[in-house]
Amino acid sequence: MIATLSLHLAIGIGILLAAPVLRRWAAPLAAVPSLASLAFAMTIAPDVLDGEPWTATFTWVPGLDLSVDLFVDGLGLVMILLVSGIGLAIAAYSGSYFAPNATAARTAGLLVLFAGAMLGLVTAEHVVILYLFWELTSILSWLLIGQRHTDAAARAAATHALVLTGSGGLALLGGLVILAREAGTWSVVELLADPPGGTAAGVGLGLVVLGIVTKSAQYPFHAWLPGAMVAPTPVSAYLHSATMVKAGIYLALRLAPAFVHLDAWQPVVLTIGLLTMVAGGLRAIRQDDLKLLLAFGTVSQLGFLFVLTGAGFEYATIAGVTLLVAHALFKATLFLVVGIVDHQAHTRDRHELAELRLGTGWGPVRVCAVLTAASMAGVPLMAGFIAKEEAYAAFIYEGGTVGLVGIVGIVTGSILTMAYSLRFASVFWRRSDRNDADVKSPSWTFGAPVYVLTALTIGIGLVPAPIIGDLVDVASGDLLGAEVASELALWHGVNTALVLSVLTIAAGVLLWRLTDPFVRLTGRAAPPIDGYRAFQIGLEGLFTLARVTTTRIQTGSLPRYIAIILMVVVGGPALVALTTTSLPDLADPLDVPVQLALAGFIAGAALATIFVPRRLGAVVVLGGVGYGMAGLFVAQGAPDLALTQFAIETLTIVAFVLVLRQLPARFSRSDDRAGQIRRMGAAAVVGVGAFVLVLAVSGTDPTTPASDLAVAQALPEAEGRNIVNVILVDFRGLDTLGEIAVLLVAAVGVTTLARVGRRPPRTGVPPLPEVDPLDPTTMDKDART
Amino acid sequence: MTTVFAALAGALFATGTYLVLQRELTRMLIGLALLSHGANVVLLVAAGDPGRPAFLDGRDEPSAFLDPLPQAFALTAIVITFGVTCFLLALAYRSWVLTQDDTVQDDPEDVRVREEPDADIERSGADQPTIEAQDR
Amino acid sequence: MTPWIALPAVLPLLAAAASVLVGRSRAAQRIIGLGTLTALLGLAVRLLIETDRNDVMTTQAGGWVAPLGITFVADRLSAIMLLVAIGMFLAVLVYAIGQGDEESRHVGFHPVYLTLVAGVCMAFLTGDLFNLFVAFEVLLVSSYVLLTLGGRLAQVRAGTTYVVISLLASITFLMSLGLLYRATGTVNLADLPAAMEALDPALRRVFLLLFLGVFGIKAAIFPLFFWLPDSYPNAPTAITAVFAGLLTKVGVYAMIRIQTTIGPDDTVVGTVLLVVAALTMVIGVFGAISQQEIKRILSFHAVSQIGYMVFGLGLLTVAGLAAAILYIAQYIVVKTTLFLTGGLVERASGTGHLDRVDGMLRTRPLLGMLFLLPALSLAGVPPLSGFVGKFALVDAGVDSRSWVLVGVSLAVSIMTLLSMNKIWAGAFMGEPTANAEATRPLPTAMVVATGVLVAVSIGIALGAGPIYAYAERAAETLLPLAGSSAP
Amino acid sequence: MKRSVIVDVTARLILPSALLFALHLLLSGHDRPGGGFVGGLVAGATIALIFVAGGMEDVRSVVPVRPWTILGGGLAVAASVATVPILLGNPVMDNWKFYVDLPLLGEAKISSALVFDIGVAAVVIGTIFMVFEAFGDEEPPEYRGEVRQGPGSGQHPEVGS
Repeated sequence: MIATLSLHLAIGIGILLAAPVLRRWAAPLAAVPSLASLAFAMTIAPDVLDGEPWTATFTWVPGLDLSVDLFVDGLGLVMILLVSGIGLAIAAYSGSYFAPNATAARTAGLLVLFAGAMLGLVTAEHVVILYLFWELTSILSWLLIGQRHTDAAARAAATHALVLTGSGGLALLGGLVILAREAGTWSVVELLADPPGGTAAGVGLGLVVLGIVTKSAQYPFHAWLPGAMVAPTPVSAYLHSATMVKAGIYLALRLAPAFVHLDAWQPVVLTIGLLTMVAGGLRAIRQDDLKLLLAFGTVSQLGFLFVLTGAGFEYATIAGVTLLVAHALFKATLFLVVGIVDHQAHTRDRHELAELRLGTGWGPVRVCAVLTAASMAGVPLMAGFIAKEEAYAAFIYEGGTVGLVGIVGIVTGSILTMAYSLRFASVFWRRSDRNDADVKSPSWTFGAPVYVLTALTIGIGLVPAPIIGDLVDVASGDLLGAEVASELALWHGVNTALVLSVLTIAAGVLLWRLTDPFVRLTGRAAPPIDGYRAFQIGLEGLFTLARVTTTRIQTGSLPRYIAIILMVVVGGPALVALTTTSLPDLADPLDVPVQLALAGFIAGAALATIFVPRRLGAVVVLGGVGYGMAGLFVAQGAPDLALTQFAIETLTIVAFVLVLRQLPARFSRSDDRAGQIRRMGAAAVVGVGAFVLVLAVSGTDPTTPASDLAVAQALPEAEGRNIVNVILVDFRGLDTLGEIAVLLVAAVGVTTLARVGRRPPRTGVPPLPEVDPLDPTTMDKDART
Repeated sequence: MTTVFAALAGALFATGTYLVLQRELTRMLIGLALLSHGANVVLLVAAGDPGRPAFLDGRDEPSAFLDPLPQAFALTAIVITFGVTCFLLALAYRSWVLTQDDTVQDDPEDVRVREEPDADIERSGADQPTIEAQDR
Repeated sequence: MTPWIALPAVLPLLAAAASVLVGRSRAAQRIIGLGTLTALLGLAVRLLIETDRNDVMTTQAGGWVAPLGITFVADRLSAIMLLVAIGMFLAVLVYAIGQGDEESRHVGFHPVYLTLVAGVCMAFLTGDLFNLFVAFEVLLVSSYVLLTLGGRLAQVRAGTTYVVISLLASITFLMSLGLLYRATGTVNLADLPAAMEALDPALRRVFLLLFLGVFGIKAAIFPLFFWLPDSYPNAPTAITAVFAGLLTKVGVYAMIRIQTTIGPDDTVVGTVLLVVAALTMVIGVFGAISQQEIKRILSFHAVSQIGYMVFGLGLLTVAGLAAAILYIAQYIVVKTTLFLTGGLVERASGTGHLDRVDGMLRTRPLLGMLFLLPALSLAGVPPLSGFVGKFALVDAGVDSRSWVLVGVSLAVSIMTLLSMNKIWAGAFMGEPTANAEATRPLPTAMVVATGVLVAVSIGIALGAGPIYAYAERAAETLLPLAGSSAP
Repeated sequence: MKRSVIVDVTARLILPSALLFALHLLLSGHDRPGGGFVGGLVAGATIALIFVAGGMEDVRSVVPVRPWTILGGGLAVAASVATVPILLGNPVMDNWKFYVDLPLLGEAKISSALVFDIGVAAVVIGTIFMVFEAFGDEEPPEYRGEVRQGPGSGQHPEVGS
């Protein structure tokens, strides 16, 4: 299996990379992994059918208990066969459907990757790996929907699908991780064998269900699926009928037996599933676009599947597995038929199609279309009938409220299904006329996948037990942990289920005849907003929220940023210090008046810098602060510091003067009173904050081993008497090294900024764009030509 | 003693903050210089009570020295501040050359995002027509 | 004593000096830059292996004993950060050389780039807080200059914001160092825990908050991040890539250091960090989905993603810290790559504005892949490296029952995906715009550098097992007392 | 800037003594106030003096090397003091010293600290030189403000280059 998955990955990526070269060879190449996967399924099938699941493990991140654990039991086998079998059909079909160009090749490559992800999903035994492949299918579906990327609708639909299934996927991850935590295992099998209980597990399960519901397009999250129909038809046929949307169903099948004992489980599943089945059907019967009709039909059928697979009791599970197979077969076929029609006739609208004449070459396709639609409708002799019959029987057998609600719901849904199936099929059973066809008939190879799949549908419909009986039994048995003998058959004798089936078909035909008045009637009862619109509003809301938040916070105003940052960084800790630490007595004795005088001078000068109206004046006053600091250093006993401060202050003033001579002499006056007050407030917070922080530490009296060492070792070890200098060049020389690096870099920056774009002083010739202010050769001449 | 220094640090931080909050680059620069002085005052507090210069001439008790380590820190910081101040001056200079304006403007892209609210939704693709529009 | 561990901090300075001296020859500068970084890469690999063998390696600058001289310490955290950082520096330098622009126009580019390298390496290796201050200054001043090389108006404006706020961070850092020395008499990280023991626990918390705030400015956490989206996008692409990919992470690194040194069990501060983390994630991603320009979108994500790292730190568990380390390591690669790809888009189409670029997928499908993989990784899509990081965080969060944070981080990933989709739909999908004809050829060096980084991030995903194990060992060294817990 | 004969002469008189003082500070820094920084700063101040006296042209003619060389050379020296010991297997910035007998001055100590300090001084001098290079030139008024840009214009094409 790992080899198969790797093959999917390798061939998928290979096709993507080599797309422009491959063109028409992409489709045949894309069939290879599916064939390999089918071959693999055949080799393990005997063991699996004997009740021996196949397993494999591949370590990934042991520290997080992440390992690619795979297993194939009965259900896994069914899914592999579906995914790879239909994948093979799609690959064959794509060869005829697409023009042989790079885009088509890329689609084929993505489809291969998708098939790989889907296979991983249905064989994952580690919950996180399950999520991994789940999310991969979402991402690949996003890319596939967006393939026709020049189309605005495609982009919107891709976004919609991505956001919905992506969010669902994350809910799933959260839920799975919670469940796994509660169960104490990452293994899917172990988790389900001993399901956790309690509130946390309940929340986790809820999140998992949310994931299932979004992925399998249940109401009210269904709308992305019809939107995704902008994708090319092979993509729709594969992803949105046979595989990806089945991921949720697959998971529901696995979870249901373990969690069906919870009070909330069956009501939730039945409500969502039946609502989806009926609502989807109601939408389907009013479609004129055949592909959309199928899309809503798929939504409806997914609801049906969710009811069956989630119901959790034995017969429902059997019916669920059977319908899973039947649905994949007929829905893929129908999509392929629509694709053929669309490809040849360039329309999918039933009214427009009614105007067109189809030639005799269309015969096989039309027959297949009608037969497969019959399977969808649950007409006897077709696979769909077998599944629906099982479903009816299951709910009748179950009885009780669940049985009653279930049977009423699925009968209603099935009547709708019958009606929209007829609506679909009616396009194809009209008598066709002679040879003057308007539409060219499809080639034999184009139709071949349809013929094969239809044959399977009929085969299962006629003799279900030999074809899928064992598979269904083993799959259901593995799920339920019991021996299951389903006894699938065309004829069970006259029973309630059969009567209901007949009634369903009759009511369906009636409804089909009355479609127009019915649509008018129900149209009035339609909800005010549909799912897509709701999504749109939600997304707009999110964007608005984001923008409002951002513009409130990211105002672009530097003073505002500074005020917030300083108040948080200085004010915050100061507040904590003020409220939680014991500050020392403020009135400590002042024994050195010189310091007090200097401090007063410095503070006064600092205050004066605010009020000086002229730039140079302010700089001179700032110089006063600096010299005052130098004086303070002297008074405290730090002559080196004082000397440096003095020299640096002088140079700083010179540099200021050199720059400021270019600028206006006076500061501009602002009359922004509110702003002044805000600034003063911020200044007060920061000033008091600094004051408090210094006080907070002033009570401490630590030993300072580093200083003692410096004093002790300066002369004997470093042979220097000036301890500060010894620290700078010996003990902490690296600081100094960093510091001169700062100086060098600053010098580079200064010259760059000051000289970039400066015109040559005398020549008057405009400089070339490449004038490099930092180039030593230009430094002398000021310009290089 | 430390109360005086705490007050001095507070004063320098307050005046520095006030100036940094102005929109004129020159005043911001002066404010930054005042804040740096404030930080140096804190380093001076860290050096402890006044003492003798830290020179070893054989006469002093080592404990009478002003703690040399914070002095070294302050010295390093002063020089670094000088380099950065020069760079900021160059920035102010460049800004003046380009705009003939010494004030710091709001970030234009932030302003644009604030004033053109509709572009996002369009970009998200949320208001694009979809195939479902054909639904009758 | 292992003297060679200090080499990454000083060798680039020597190289920078050499680069200044050979300023006339761009070729010589390139050889010096590439050669130095290649040598450092080798050193970093060796460091990674040897720290894993020895837990912690130290050296004393000048041979002076511990609190007197500056201590250099290499543990697993420094080693992994150093390796990733140097790898990025090398890749980005190749990219910048391919791009030309600033690199070829200014003599100062190479020397300043090398001092930036020196500053970053020094910050990762030093065991001394004042030396960390100096290292920050070296890397910050270098970043100021790199940001404004070219002196364009937008750069000057962005530079002003960046420089002023960074300076405020430096000044408050210096002030905090003064206060710390006053209270404890040491700035040596190894001595701090013991020295802190003597202090009032409330005062200890004050210090922790002070330093977290100071480093938080550099890390761009909420509410200290404003400067980042207004400044980074205006630098030359290669520079933005290094800044957003790497520099903020130096801040996060410092936060991790200080938290694990003086407050490994301060759950109050841990809770504060978790709140900050949630807000950083949400506000950052909100900003990202409001923007219309690729580099600005990515810059806001740089903020948002910091939230994830702070999340891991705030849990104060080995699992959380290990997840944060893994997250940082993979994120640096991913984010750098995204910026480089953004730069390729700009290069190819002349603009990074989503309103003015369209249909890149048609004209340059390869670029689409180079964008898509890191973009999905950023959003945490499996099985890419971002997923492993995010999963590790979520797992650690669930472990600590931080449900809110887990929920927020998952919700933010879908919003991240949404904004990546915005770039994808805006720049890559659709009909190529008219200016597509004016597209310029992409220099091979740029594409190769980007491609290699994409490959590296895939490699991180594949090799996540050993990398996480390493990160876990790193976290265990940092938090020796906290117990690790299994699922 | 107008030239003044008095300033000019004074500058030339002070110059040698200032430089000597700087050298003294540099060499004795290990024992007395001074050191590489202060020495460099004082030497840098002499550049300011020359600048005041004769403008940038004089500065360039008096200082024989270009600021780039001073800066790069200074950092190279200082960084070598840090790096070379590692390559020899010693701690970074390992200290060493030896004594030489100089004919006139007697025994002199040459130490890593001294070499390092010389590098520091060079970088400080180079930086100050550079600042004057950057801002010192008189700009002809007609070139000022030609590349003016209204505030608020975001995308700015290669201004001035």
